[in-house]
Amino acid sequence: MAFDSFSAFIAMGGHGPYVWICYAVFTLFMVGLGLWSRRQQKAVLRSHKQRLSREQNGAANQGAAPASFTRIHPS
Amino acid sequence: MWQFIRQLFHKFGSPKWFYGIASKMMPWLLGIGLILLLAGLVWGLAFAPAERLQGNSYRIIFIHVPSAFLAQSIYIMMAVTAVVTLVWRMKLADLFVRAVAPVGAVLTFLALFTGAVWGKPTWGTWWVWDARLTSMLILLFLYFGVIVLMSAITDEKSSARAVAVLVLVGVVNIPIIKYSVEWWNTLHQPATFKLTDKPSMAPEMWVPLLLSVLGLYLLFGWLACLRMQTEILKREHRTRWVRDLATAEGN
Amino acid sequence: MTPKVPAMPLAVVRVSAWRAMALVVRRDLRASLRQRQDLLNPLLFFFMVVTLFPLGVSPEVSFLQQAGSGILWVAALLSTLLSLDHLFRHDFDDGTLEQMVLQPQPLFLLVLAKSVAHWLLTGLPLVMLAPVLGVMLHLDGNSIAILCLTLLIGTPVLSLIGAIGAALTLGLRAGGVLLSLLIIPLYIPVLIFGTGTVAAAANGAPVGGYLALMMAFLVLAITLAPFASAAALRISLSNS
Amino acid sequence: MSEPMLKAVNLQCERGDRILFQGLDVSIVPGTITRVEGPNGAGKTTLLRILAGLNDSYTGDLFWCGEPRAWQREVFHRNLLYIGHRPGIKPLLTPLENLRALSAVRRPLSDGALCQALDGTGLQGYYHVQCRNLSAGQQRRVALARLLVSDEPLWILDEAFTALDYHGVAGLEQLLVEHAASGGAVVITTHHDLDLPGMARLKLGVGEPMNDA
Repeated sequence: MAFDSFSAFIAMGGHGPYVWICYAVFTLFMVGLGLWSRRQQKAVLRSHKQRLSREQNGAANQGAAPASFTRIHPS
Repeated sequence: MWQFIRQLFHKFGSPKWFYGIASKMMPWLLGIGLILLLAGLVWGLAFAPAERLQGNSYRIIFIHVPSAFLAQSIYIMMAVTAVVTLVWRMKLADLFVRAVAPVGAVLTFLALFTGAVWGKPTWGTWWVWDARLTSMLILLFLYFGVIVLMSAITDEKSSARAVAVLVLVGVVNIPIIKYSVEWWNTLHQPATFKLTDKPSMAPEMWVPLLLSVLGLYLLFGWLACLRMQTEILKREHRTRWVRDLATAEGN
Repeated sequence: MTPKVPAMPLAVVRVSAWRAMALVVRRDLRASLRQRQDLLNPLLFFFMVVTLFPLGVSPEVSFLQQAGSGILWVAALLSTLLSLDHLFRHDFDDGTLEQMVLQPQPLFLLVLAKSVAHWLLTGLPLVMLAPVLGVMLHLDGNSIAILCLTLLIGTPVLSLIGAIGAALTLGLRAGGVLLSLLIIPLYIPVLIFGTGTVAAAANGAPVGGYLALMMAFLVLAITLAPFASAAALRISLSNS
Repeated sequence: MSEPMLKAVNLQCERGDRILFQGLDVSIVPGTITRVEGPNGAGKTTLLRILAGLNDSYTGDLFWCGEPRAWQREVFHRNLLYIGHRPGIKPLLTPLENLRALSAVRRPLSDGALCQALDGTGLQGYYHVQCRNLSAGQQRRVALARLLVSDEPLWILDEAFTALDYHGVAGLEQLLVEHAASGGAVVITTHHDLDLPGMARLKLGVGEPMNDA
């Protein structure tokens, strides 16, 4: 152990704020990156699932319907 | 023979195969990576001796150097896969660059941030136009360019190939940039003393450093697998196996 | 079903790549000279950006002497960047680019010719305007001479590297801004050595080595950049 | 039966989520006119650009005179004349300059021959007018004048009849038939109701959504 006490460990000989800010930001970003990537994957899977159930329920319309170009008369 | 190589190549290039392998490897990557990184950081923070000149502020090295190191290696890895994308048009290579570029940018940012905070007790200012920091800043710009181009081109295949060209051009430039920034630095302010690059480092210092570098590497492997899986799921959403996966795991 | 017609004889490639390159340069110069305003714009921009520094920072002789070469280099870099967006865009819009890709000559050489034409139309005028602005920034004669020399070697590099970005961002919506973001980091070494050489000359140091290094950049850019631009062009055209 | 000039085997092209076509085999034989047909968005232009070598985001193999095309790009492009949606005419140059620039990199021709070609497309008296002052149909004619002095056996024409008037269409049809009769080959898309003797049709359907790959 390079420090005599826990408070000395926190203080880091006066350089504590700098060191701890760095470690905090590093942890924050790495954890954030991990969680964000995790959530992205979950979201993709969820949207796939929704789309699949939609396709199963509704009639799957394949391709574009032929255009009729009939005029529409809004009342 | 040729046929055999081609088949092998196809197998390794198959997204489905990769998805399975990645799922198996990821817990190990995450577990061992975390253990190594934590061991390195705790050792570095609490047990390694203080540095003679800088005191305890040098303990930032245990995250600064791994971040910087990894940020640079990620760009190199991207360049290698860019060659694969352009020459063999392998799907997985396309996905790798797409998945990993944001990670590289974040690590570059962390290297810059920790470097800047480290500079405050060492040089007395938050930002010094030091050669290392400046090169890292330019690397960050390169990453931004890649990410911006990636999102600007909607067609996935064209996007992957265009980004591959950009990454290769960037990787040719990196040594030139490094060299010129160092030369520029000596021209303007002869460096009094640098943050890292100590002539001799005690084993109690470099062993934890090595541990955290290794740990971060493995964690990056985990992140890369995870993010590539996501890209695979996005791109292969019409295939049966992804459909099955979605119905099974979507809950 | 198939009619029995003897096939037409195949045509052979007769026109050399050099001739085709010369034709590309000539066509670009001719078209640009009919649209002179486009030629003038980067020069005006160069002039105005340089004027901003004495107004925005300080008109003191000592400051301008110290910062002059850097200001001129940055302004030249920015105006090159501004003009790059047009490098392939007009050709892309009117279909000339497709025809260039279909020419029976290596595409990278034709792209090299396009870059040469671009330099002749923007880089060279910038180099010629630089001495006037150098005098306005109180640079001494020796510095101005070295500055022009570095610009003369450096601006072709800017055109060649810029062509890669122009090719990559072809047909994209925010093409112009995107182009700058991609290319500026790649311009940094040229900028550093361009201004560094002038600074070294001002300190009385020999500059032969630095100029040789810049020539090496130029050679490297000539040999490598056209390949990257050609690859990027093919990708952009595939996407359109 | 003559050898196919250009042959495509097992072409597949995707755009976004859709497969435009897959397992498509195309043979372009000398002496034929092939019309590529299909509704909007079926991939007609994409197919033509793939055949011309402008689009390389496809899978499959392409052969020129029996050899892989990628090995002989320059020879292939020397023997191909492609006119796309965008005709490749610079608005700032005159018709004569445009035509000269386009032909000089393939086969240098005298100005006399080029002027004759412009005459043949009805552009007498417009030799020295900048193309930006011409109408869309006239600009199209400048591009089509290349056909009149072409020695390339393979013509790929995308929407060749766009912006042409009645006489222009008739003349161009005649030109295509003559080119095929003399041993050349034409690949064409058009919305114009084209029915030439011996014309082959290549029908592209609406792309299907991708299923199990």
